[in-house]
Amino acid sequence: MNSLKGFSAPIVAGVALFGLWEGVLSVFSSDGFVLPPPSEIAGAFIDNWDAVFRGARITGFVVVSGLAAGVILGVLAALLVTRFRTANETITPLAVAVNAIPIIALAPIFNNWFGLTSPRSNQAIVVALVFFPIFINTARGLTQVDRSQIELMESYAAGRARTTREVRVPNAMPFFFTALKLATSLAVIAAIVAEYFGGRQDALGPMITQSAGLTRYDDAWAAVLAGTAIGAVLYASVAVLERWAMPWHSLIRSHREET
Amino acid sequence: MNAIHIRGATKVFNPGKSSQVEALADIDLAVEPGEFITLIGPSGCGKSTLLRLISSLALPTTGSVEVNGKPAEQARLDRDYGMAFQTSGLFDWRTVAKNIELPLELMGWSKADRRRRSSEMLELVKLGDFAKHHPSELSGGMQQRVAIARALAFSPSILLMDEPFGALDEMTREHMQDELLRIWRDTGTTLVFVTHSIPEAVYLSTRVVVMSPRPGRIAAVIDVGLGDRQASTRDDPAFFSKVTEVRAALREVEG
Amino acid sequence: MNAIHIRGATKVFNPGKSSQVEALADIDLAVEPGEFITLIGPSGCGKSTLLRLISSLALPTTGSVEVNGKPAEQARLDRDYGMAFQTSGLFDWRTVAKNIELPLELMGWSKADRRRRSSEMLELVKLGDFAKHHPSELSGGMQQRVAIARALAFSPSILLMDEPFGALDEMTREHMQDELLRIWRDTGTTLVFVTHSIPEAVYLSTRVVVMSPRPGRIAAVIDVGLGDRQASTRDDPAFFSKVTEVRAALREVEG
Amino acid sequence: MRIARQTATFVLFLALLAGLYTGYKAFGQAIDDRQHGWAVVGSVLPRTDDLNMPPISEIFGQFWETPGGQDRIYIRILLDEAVFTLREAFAGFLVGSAIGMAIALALAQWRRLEQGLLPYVIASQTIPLIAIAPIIVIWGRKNFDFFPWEWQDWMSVSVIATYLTFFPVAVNGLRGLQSPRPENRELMESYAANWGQTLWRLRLPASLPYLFAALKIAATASIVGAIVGEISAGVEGGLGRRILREAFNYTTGPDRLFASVLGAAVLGIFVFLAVTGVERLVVGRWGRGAAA
Amino acid sequence: GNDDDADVREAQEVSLQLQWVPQSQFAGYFAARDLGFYEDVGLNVTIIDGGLDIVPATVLDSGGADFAISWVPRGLVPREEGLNITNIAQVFQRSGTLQVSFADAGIDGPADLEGKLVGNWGFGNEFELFAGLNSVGLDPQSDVTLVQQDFNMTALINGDIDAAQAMTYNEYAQVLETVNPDTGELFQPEDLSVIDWNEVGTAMLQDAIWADADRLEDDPEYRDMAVRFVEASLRGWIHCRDNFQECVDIVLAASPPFGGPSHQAWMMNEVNALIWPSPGGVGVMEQALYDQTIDVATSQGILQAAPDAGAFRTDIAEQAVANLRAAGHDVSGNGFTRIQVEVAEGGN
Ligand SMILES: Nc1ncnc2c1ncn2[C@@H]1O[C@H](COP(=O)(O)OP(=O)(O)OP(=O)(O)O)[C@@H](O)[C@H]1O
Ligand SMILES: Nc1ncnc2c1ncn2[C@@H]1O[C@H](COP(=O)(O)OP(=O)(O)OP(=O)(O)O)[C@@H](O)[C@H]1O
Ligand SMILES: [Mg+2]
Ligand SMILES: [Mg+2]
Repeated sequence: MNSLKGFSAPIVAGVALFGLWEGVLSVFSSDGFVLPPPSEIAGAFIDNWDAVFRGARITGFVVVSGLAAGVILGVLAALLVTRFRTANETITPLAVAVNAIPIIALAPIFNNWFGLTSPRSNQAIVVALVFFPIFINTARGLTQVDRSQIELMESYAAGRARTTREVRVPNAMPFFFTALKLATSLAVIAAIVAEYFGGRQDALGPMITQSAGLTRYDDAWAAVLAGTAIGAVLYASVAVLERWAMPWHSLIRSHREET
Repeated sequence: MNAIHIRGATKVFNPGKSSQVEALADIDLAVEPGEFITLIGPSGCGKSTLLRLISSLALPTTGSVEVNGKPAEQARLDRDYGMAFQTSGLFDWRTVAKNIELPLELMGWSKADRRRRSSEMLELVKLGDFAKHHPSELSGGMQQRVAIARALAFSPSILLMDEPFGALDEMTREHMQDELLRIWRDTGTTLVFVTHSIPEAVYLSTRVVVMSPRPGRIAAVIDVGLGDRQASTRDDPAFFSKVTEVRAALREVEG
Repeated sequence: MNAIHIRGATKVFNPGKSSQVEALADIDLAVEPGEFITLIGPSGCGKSTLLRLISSLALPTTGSVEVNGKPAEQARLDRDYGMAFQTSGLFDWRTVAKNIELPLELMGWSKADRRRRSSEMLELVKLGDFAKHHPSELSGGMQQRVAIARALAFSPSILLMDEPFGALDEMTREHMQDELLRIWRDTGTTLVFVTHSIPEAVYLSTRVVVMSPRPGRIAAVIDVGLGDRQASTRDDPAFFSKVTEVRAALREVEG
Repeated sequence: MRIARQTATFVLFLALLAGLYTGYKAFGQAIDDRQHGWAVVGSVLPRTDDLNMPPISEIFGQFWETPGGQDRIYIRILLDEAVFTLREAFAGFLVGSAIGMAIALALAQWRRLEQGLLPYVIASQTIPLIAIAPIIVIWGRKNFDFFPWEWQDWMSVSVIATYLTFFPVAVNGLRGLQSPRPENRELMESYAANWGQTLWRLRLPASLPYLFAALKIAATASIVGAIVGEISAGVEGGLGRRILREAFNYTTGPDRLFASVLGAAVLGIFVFLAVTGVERLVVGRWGRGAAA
Repeated sequence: GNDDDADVREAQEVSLQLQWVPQSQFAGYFAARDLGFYEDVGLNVTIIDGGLDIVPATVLDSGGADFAISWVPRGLVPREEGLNITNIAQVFQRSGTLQVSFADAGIDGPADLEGKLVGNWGFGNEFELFAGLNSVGLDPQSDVTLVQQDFNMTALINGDIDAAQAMTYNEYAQVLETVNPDTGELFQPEDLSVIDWNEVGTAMLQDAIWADADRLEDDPEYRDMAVRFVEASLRGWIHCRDNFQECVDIVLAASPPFGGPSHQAWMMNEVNALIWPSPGGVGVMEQALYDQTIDVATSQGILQAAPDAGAFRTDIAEQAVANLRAAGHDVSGNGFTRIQVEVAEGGN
């Protein structure tokens, strides 16, 4: 019952949203083929189910593995940066630089570096994109801590690692989860764009470009829908994980909101 | 060897800026092991700052602080201190019991020992029912009691407490005072305690240190010498005369 | 018409969960306009929660709260309240003066008026030198005084104060008490005040409401009737007898 | 003083990176040059031959070359193109941040809306740019005649940058707006402060740390958006098209792609530092007090 | 004198959407623009770059451009999807698509691709490959591994794929412009093995000029403009056939350099060879080649059915050719032969 409640709002909003989309297109249908109505996309989705599902599996693997690696690296870098000032002065601009390089530019380089057919090049692109928000947000959460809590740990002569674990990490959790939510969708974009540039042709990325290139927009949007579904599933998982990892957080609300 | 030895300590915040504040001036203080010292003085006179200097959470602008015969910094690293801050400083993400267990974890106590100690301490502060609650679900006084329990949970050689009983009602406060005295006697801890309550200062301590307003200086040190405290001590004329003496000293500095 | 009228109010936190807490039970209370009520009771008995119900920051689980003849919610929207919370709740990013000016900004005061009022209030709480400091640079008691100044800066018809003087030394506290009484008399504000100090409760209020431990109930309501307070009131035998009466009532509920 | 030291560390670090690159390249070529099926190099680690990792000297050497048919040296060309891209990105950044903040505000205000709409805001980001870029350009050329100025193609690129920018601002901004402690929120409620007042005096200031983290992400995202937008929309004159051309050309001139990618990276650092500077100005004193 | 003329007749604004970035593949249009051929017929032409995601058919249909350059299958599929566009001038008479591998891989014909990693770009560039595989009984989806190839030849040189897609005028030359790390010299044509779809018989028609079919029907002025546009464009192509170096220079000046002077020269030469000779007159659709394209497309399922008669029309091109012929131009180039272009490292 309770778990259902969390989903009712998105469903209502979804019905409204898609209804509006469908309705608007049925009235002003001049450009309808570029942005087809949801009903047509759903039709294409069902017609191409096999191909879409295979593509989603291939792309999904790149997304999830790249996301995991990027998150781990981002968190490690954030820890490093809060620990050593020189690390901050060097890693931060580097991370910024890597992040500012458009994936489209990284794609050919990575494809060459790791091999066109290896999933590693696409994973590397996902990692590069996911890393930054995780790093920036987590580093922020690790430093923006209550001074009295740090002092308490100092009074216990707790080591830096321990203070990090007991104070900084819990404090960074809300920041981290916010970034993780950002990262899930970035990972999907990154994987799909990376696939435009190389790799297996049955993944979602090529399906989108190829169909769009031939103006088969309903097929393209069916693949987009699959990518969106991957993103949505990941996002929902993160939301569940967040609630599980920060049970105290929902308590810190004002009394009125609680009622 | 003194438990705490402060020599010529001063503290200036934001030196050179327009917001410069001279918080402490010329502090000299020597505390014997096993003493119970209270600091009392007007709001903003530097009591919390002095506790910070002792625990080496802040460094004196000039002067030196020695604890257990070594620099304060070293004493901190040796885990000679237990502290209760003016604001409770509980961790939102830990339950009440886990908050109390935090220092014990750091000292490497076993899980079973920790569990036992935290429930003992919760009984002491009369919060047995709230072990599994999070701090944000407690009242102000209950949070303060958790912080006290955390400070008392292990037996540091020096215990620093900053207005720990401020948010407690009279009865709970008297109960906590007696428990604190019992623990102090049993463990031989050196205690430095900040309070605004003159009777509390007199009831608890061996010496009362009266501080003057900004910049904080030690205006008077009053030996209490009431011997073992009992329920009757609070009605003792000697007790009242000490209270009057401290009050007079305070009126003088604030005057 | 009553200034505050609470009928059969109860409050249960986390109902149905293992962490359920029955904070308040069966509260009935009527406060006349211009009264000065203090709430006193053991830690965790629901005093802060009761203030929250009055100000409609929390809704009663059952029962109703009327303020100035309208639902509490409406009174809040009409800005009938001024509040000082148990934790100071200052905004870190505003200077001390700007913190005090916050409610005045919201009420649409002109800049010059705000400036004048905030420096008046800073003088009142003896923090004239600290107008431009940020809260994190103040001592605990100084922060509390800023919060008091903020609550008193505009003249609400109902003032709710939750242990506002807890972190103040005796002299500052007495000064603040007298100032508060003066303001109360001058403005005719209805005051509900939480404290743990029995003498404070008696000195300040027209009626003392004594609450019992969880679930909080009103155990006794004691009319004080000491008339106009002067310096001598604190030494008045009538004052001491009232203190004794309240203490007895409290001992009984805590017993 | 501090700036000087930071610059020094950073330059030192760059030198270290270049050394690492060169060292790794030498190492890879020493163990095996151009034999496929390497154990580590070329599968887990990048390939090292000149086609895949051009020597640093050649990459930097490119900057001073004058490419055929041009009268400017390469670094000058990149600079001009970077300015072009920066304009698109900046417009996108401004509009995107505003939209992101507006979304955050709406979601913070209505919890229902947050539950209902946030998943779709997220979903909007998983729609690949490539699927929408041409639509935007075409619509821009054709349908935006209600627009007060004549619609330029670079504005379509800015729209794409906007699309990438609004999202981090919305998500982080939402979190920031929800961050004030309960006692502070209750204080504002007790004053019956209206929505705008609570926003301006409590929620916004409290959200600044989150917001600036988001703006840093958004600033660099706007550069990425502009570059991707140029590529997808076929807008000539900026770094995006430069990179695309150099990618087509990769086989015969790998060092130029690396050089142009470096250009994009420098542009990203520039906007990041710009936001950081603004942050220092805005957050100022109390911000330093809060951090440890 | 010219200025006065302009005052008399205001030039008509026309836009042309390319299928790709400016390069010698589009030299004729740039020449017509820069040498004033468009001006001569009263047009002021804006050339819009193509890009990765630009679908010329969509831009054309949505009014983003007046004319577009697109390969035939890449115009016919959108047409089948409901975009009413039509081919008004078939400029390229041959396909320029190759499947290139290293000679030592032993891939000499489509049959040898079985079980290999086969690169292609998609976007409709793969149709000839699929048809070629089919012609020897191979299923593109299961008998080879299809790999999304980047728009350069590095993957082939790196050995990531066994056979790469290449245009005669572009990527093929890129390989020849690259140093072979094994020898230290440039790669030589002998190092490579090439499958030419023209020879296999699965070639499809490529660059053509497309127009909006509805507008052609309804708007006589647009049709008139189309004739003039095609005429001036074809005149540009004729000029590039006869003034090779001048056109290379025009392309190099038209936009930032792409591939350097020798690369563009190579491309100009190869592109000329795709156009010339045009026995039936340049730009006029040859029915046999069209039929082969449709054959391949329908047998591959690229098109559901053969397009209707409106998919292309020759009247406009014929009229343009007649005008050109009347003005004394050689419109079939029967005597055309390629020249020898020197390959330089990096295309410089
Ligand atoms: N947000 C909450 N969630 C759950 N329980 C709560 C919450 N707030 C208060 N309580 C519970 O309600 C009871 C009354 O709390 P309240 O803060 O009103 O006490 P109080 O009388 O103000 O105590 P104190 O004098 O210590 O401030 C306590 O037992 C507390 O644990
Ligand atoms: N971080 C700081 N920056 C600047 N000034 C500070 C800082 N901390 C304390 N001060 C100043 O030092 C003085 C002493 O502060 P301290 O907290 O020690 O007072 P206190 O005696 O503990 O007062 P209280 O009884 O109100 O807690 C005050 O004037 C205060 O403004
Ligand atoms: Mg203090
Ligand atoms: Mg309370």
